[in-house]
Amino acid sequence: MLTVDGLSSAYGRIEVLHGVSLDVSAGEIVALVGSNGAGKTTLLRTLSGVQPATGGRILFDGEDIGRLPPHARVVRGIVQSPEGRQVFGPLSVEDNLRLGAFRRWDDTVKARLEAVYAMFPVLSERRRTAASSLSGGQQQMLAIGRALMAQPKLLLLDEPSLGLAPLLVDQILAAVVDLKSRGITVLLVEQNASAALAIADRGYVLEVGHVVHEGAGAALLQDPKVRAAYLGV
Amino acid sequence: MTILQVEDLGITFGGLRAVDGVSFQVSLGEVFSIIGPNGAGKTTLFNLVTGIYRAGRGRIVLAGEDVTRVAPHLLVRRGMARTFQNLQIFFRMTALENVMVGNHLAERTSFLADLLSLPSVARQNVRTRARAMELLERVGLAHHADTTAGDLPYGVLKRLEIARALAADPKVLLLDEPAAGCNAVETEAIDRLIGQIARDGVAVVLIEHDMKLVMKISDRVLVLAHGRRLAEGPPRQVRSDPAVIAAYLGEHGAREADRAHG
Amino acid sequence: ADPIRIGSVVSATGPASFLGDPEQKTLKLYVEALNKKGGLMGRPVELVLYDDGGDANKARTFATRLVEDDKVVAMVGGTTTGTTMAMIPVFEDAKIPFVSLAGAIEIVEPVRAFVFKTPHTDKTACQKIFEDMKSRGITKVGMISGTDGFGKSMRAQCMKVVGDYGITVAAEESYGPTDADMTPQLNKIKNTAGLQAVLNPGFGQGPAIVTRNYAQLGITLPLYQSHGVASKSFIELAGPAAEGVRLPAPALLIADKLAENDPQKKVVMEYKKSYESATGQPVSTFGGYGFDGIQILVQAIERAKSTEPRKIRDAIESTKGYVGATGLYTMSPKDHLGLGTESFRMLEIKGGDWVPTETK
Amino acid sequence: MAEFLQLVFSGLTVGAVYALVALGFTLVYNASDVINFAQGDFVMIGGMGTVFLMAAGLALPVAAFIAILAAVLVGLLLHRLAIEPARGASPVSLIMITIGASIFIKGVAQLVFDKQFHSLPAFSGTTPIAIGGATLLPQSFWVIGGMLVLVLGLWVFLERTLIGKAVLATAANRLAAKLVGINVTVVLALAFGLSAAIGAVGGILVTPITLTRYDVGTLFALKGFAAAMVGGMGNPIGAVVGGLLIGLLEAFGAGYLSSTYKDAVAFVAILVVLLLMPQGLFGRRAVERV
Amino acid sequence: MLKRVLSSRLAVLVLLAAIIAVVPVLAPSSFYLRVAALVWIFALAALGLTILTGYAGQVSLGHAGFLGIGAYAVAVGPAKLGLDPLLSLLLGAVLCGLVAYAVGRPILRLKGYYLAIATLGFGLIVALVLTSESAVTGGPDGMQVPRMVLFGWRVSGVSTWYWITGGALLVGALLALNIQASPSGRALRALHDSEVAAAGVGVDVAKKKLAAFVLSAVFAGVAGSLLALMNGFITPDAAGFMHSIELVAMVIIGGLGSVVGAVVGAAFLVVLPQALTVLQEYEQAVLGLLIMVFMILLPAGIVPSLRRLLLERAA
Ligand SMILES: Nc1ncnc2c1ncn2[C@@H]1O[C@H](COP(=O)(O)OP(=O)(O)OP(=O)(O)O)[C@@H](O)[C@H]1O
Ligand SMILES: Nc1ncnc2c1ncn2[C@@H]1O[C@H](COP(=O)(O)OP(=O)(O)OP(=O)(O)O)[C@@H](O)[C@H]1O
Ligand SMILES: [Mg+2]
Ligand SMILES: [Mg+2]
Repeated sequence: MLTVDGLSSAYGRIEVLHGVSLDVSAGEIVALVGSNGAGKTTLLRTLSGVQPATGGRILFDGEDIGRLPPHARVVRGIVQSPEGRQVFGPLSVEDNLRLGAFRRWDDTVKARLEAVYAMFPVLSERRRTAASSLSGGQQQMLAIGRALMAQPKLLLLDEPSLGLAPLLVDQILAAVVDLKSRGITVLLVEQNASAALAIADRGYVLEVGHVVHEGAGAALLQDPKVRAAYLGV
Repeated sequence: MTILQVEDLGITFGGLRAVDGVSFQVSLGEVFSIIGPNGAGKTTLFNLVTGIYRAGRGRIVLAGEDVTRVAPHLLVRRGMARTFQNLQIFFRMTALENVMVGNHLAERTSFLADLLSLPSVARQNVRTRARAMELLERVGLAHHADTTAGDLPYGVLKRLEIARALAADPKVLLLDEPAAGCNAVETEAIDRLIGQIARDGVAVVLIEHDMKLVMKISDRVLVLAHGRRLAEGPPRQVRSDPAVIAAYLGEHGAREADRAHG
Repeated sequence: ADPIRIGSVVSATGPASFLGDPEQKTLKLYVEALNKKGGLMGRPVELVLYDDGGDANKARTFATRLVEDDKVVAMVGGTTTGTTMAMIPVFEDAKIPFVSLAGAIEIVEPVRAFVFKTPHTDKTACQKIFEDMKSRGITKVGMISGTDGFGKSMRAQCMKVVGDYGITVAAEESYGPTDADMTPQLNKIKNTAGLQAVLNPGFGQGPAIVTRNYAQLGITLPLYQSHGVASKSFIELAGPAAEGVRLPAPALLIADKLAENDPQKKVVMEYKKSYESATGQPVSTFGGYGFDGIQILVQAIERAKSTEPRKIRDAIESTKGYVGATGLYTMSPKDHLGLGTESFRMLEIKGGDWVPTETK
Repeated sequence: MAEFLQLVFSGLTVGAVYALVALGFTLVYNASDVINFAQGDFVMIGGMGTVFLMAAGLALPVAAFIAILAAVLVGLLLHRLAIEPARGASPVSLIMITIGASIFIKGVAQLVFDKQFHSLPAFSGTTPIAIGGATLLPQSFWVIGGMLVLVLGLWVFLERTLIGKAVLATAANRLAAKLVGINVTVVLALAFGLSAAIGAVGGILVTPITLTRYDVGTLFALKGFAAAMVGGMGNPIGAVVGGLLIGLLEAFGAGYLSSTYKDAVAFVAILVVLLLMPQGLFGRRAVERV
Repeated sequence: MLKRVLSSRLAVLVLLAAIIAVVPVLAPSSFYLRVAALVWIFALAALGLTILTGYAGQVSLGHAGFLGIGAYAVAVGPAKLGLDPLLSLLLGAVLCGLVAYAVGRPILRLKGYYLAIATLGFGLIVALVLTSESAVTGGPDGMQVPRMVLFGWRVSGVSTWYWITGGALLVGALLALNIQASPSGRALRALHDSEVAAAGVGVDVAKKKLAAFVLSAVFAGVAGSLLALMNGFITPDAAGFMHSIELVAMVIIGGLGSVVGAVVGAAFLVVLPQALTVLQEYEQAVLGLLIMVFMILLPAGIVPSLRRLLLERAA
């Protein structure tokens, strides 16, 4: 479904992705792990088109989308829940969610909205409040909910569990598995590598802008090098 | 020795009781953790204690003095420093400068002296720089010293905030989710750092959702839910509290927590 | 041959651009025509023209530039009193004659060796107006003036001379140069008992709005405007409300209506024709000031047969009986303006046009 | 009483003029957090354009319509040629660009038009309407009516339509706006185009009262900006309330205190309002969580 | 290495001093000296804004008001109160500081555009007072400024003022650079990014902002005094809104927060109109166009943008 081939990206003159290649097949959960500054966020930003690629190709469903503007990628089904939540602060919780459906405005919006509220009841309680006044974790829920409103084909999650209570982390991971069962493909960046790899079909390990390991989720979990570097055991 | 004492603190936002009568106290050298579901009021509690929000009720006593109405910048003077859940980095300054600003209190030169660049200013700059460099090394960011903070990745910025807070030489250090965005190995480094700080005699108040970290390092844990105290006690006791498991930890979280102490 | 360089700094843009713009156009047209006729003393004239945008500091810089860099032999310009005053020291120091196009009397009083001016002073305008009021038996008036340089200066001059005519100013208001509504002020004047007329020293769009608001409030007292609005566009802007408004203005405004034997007839008709055909816009008094300024200067150079600044200065000072668009000028070492009240005609707006109230 | 009423009428008329300009500011601000200093020049283009088109023989409605189109075109070009290429620049830099644009537009306007003041005929004559001993010109009703229609339209657009929300979202968080599929370039172009139209409509309505010239934009921008701020930047209702408030303050200042210092009276009052309500009367209270 | 040089205090001062020293050698006539002196004066005022807006991030759209206060201090002081011009200059600077203190205390609580409109209002009121109180200020047509006499020496002549203003600029630049590299400068730059965090490490945010505001007002006041003394004449539009905008424009075009940038920005806006006069009626349009083009191509301002390009080239 998604083929990334030799992707490079830079901030100014400093290149931070040096020819990253990876594949995501339809219906898979693929986890991406790596330490602070490895370039995970940069990779997702480049996939969404908010960060220019300086080299390489991005194929989505066989189409080269590397030059498309971000909104065109959303139309094709690539949706991201970004790092640092990035909610629309002054807008209400509900408006944030509606805007998530900006490119998928149809009869099912209401149902989708209710589904998000069902998943995160606290958002429903505070639907009229400005997003900026939510707690950190609540904003994280909102960012995920907003991404789901777009009916993604490929969902890019950048540290979705960041700042969430353990109970909710479990719930989010369960939800990811559930998305997969509904045919949605997920590319998951997580610091909680063991949890991410545990639910992932496959995983990639990124180190300073290079893919250094790849394999089945379970296999990576057992890999001693990965365990030492990222799982801390 | 009790350094920070909070009594019956409360605040409401348009009818929402974000913090609702919370009391606790912390001693020097202790790691005191605050956990609880998202929106429980943990960050708000920090904002109250550091004077960013004005408390609707209650009292805050720092080192024996009532500081309930004291302005934020004066609280530092009395030994309180913090980090922020929503990063408050000086994005246009370098990492080193960020930490140097943290040392502001110790800088005794006046605006006028600064303007005239009296010799004392140069001496002060040298001292501040050395101290900031030392702290950057301590949090493992020395190699980023001259990088503009805005260009650094999230996880690194979390540590930069700790270094900046430490530069103020606090007696009480409030950390809001310092391990967020860090992987297990990086979290261990933070774990060690906090341990060291506490051993240096600083009272550390920690908000964190990483149960392994909390359970391992805390002397006592306060659990908040809906702005109120749900439980308080040593980690061992809190993590097996059924109410805490139901409201916060969940089965998996409880297992994680167990493993940490395991 | 070497061109003769004449400098000019006017406010062709900015708040005073409706003064500076016609001045600039007039100067350019005049010099063009002059050169077509073979120039001055067989030499072409080069007009070095700068736009100060109404900013005194800029005007000062351009003045320095004219003197130091462009080496002009004389200068005609200075649209506003403020810019003129800022430039005076430059020309005084360099001993280069400067014919100003600005209104206030302090430009030539006390007399400065190298500074002249062509526009009427506001004092003369006040006198003309009060004369007219007196002849109509008016003794108690209201005044509403603009707070710009023109309005404030004229207001001050009027207050100085008003007593001479047995007239008292019983209500006084002012408005800012960019105000869009003067009904609050006019309403106060309306509510002052016993007024017989209202005077509005001011220039720009303010007087037009005053005139409209005056009609809106249904005030029926005679309204006097100043020579600051002496251009056709005032009538257009004020619309029907302008009917009956009186003001002192030079002959230029009623060029077609002048008697054939009027000494100014020929001059003003020629200027009017050439300006209007070249620019497509109606003449204004302000362009006329520029016309007189450059003309006096050129004639002085001709008389002096020299481009030596000092000699030009002396020649300007000896201007006698020059018939200009604004009036008849006779200068002297004591008078660097040389215009009398008689150069003003009292006009009234009737049927959308200027009409003289008196026949000479 | 009649005097009081006269001051109210004066204040409302002038205030409505300010409000019309302030409304123009809201859209661009809402989409980009930028104060478009060329906003006043859209007002000028509306007024001057109509004056010159009418002079060329067109009827008022036709001339007005073309003038509005011209302003929209200028707005779109400003976005396309100046704002869009500077994408990613900080708000101060963008504001500086709009200041440059404002100087440029004035510079071109004095060439295309002229440097004289001009007026438009009042839409429904100039016979004053007497109410309670005070008088009001029919054109004031046009200005106030136009302002009410525009504020209502703008409010509905921003509060009740998804596109309107997308405009707000673009300013709130450009990155997130892109990530939910908002074409921020189009949104910004829309904002510039619409605010140019609002400005031009305002200019056409007020010119019969205030007169116009190539450089009136500066003053309009100043007063409109003040009105928008005291009302609370970004809120159309606030823009209108702010405009009327300043208009009334000036009228009462001139009527009861000092006509010389009426602008100072108005500004001191604005300061007092802002010190009590730092986000203006209707501004969204920005909660910045830490 | 290059980076070190580009950001060292000494380098900046030496560069400025060199330029000030070289201009008279190259200037074909004293007109050029006058233009350069104007650049130094406006650069001095702009440096004040570099501290206030560039470092501390607080906008002022009313700084020409302080320029006006400084200018009228040296006009009114000697003419109406019989004070010594030099003393008047100092009193003017003190007055600017006091006014800034009084005005800044309440309004610096406002943020962003709200602060902008409040300062704009302040500037407008100053200009209004200067225009209206004709008895003291000569009204809209301005007033004569008595020549300065220093120890019996009558200060006049373009080249004299050139050196005086150049010297003043150097002192101003030195002070601005001093602040930048000091604890106070760091505090100012910190509160620019996050007031909460700055307060959180002990920065008295209100006090620091006020100090920056007062200092910047003094800079503008001294610049105003110099302008009035050099011109020998002053009108209230020195305090006008357009001049406030011009000062802000200098800082932004040159590069926010950069000392050299303030000088470059001042040069841009003082010299350009002189150069563009040949275009006559196209002058305004071209000026606007150039401002836009520069900001689009060098969005961080001339100096920082070029500096970055230089560093990247070197890297
Ligand atoms: N805006 C920026 N400008 C310059 N460099 C940047 C910028 N953002 C990120 N970088 C650099 O790019 C590299 C990769 O950063 P990125 O944010 O992609 O890392 P990450 O893997 O997501 O880290 P984290 O786990 O901390 O989120 C880092 O070295 C970082 O310093
Ligand atoms: N300034 C504010 N205005 C309105 N509501 C607020 C404000 N600050 C906090 N709240 C509300 O108070 C509640 C507590 O928020 P707080 O940020 O303290 O939660 P938290 O415990 O830190 O959560 P998290 O773990 O997600 O960070 C939340 O429901 C939040 O929406
Ligand atoms: Mg990341
Ligand atoms: Mg929190």
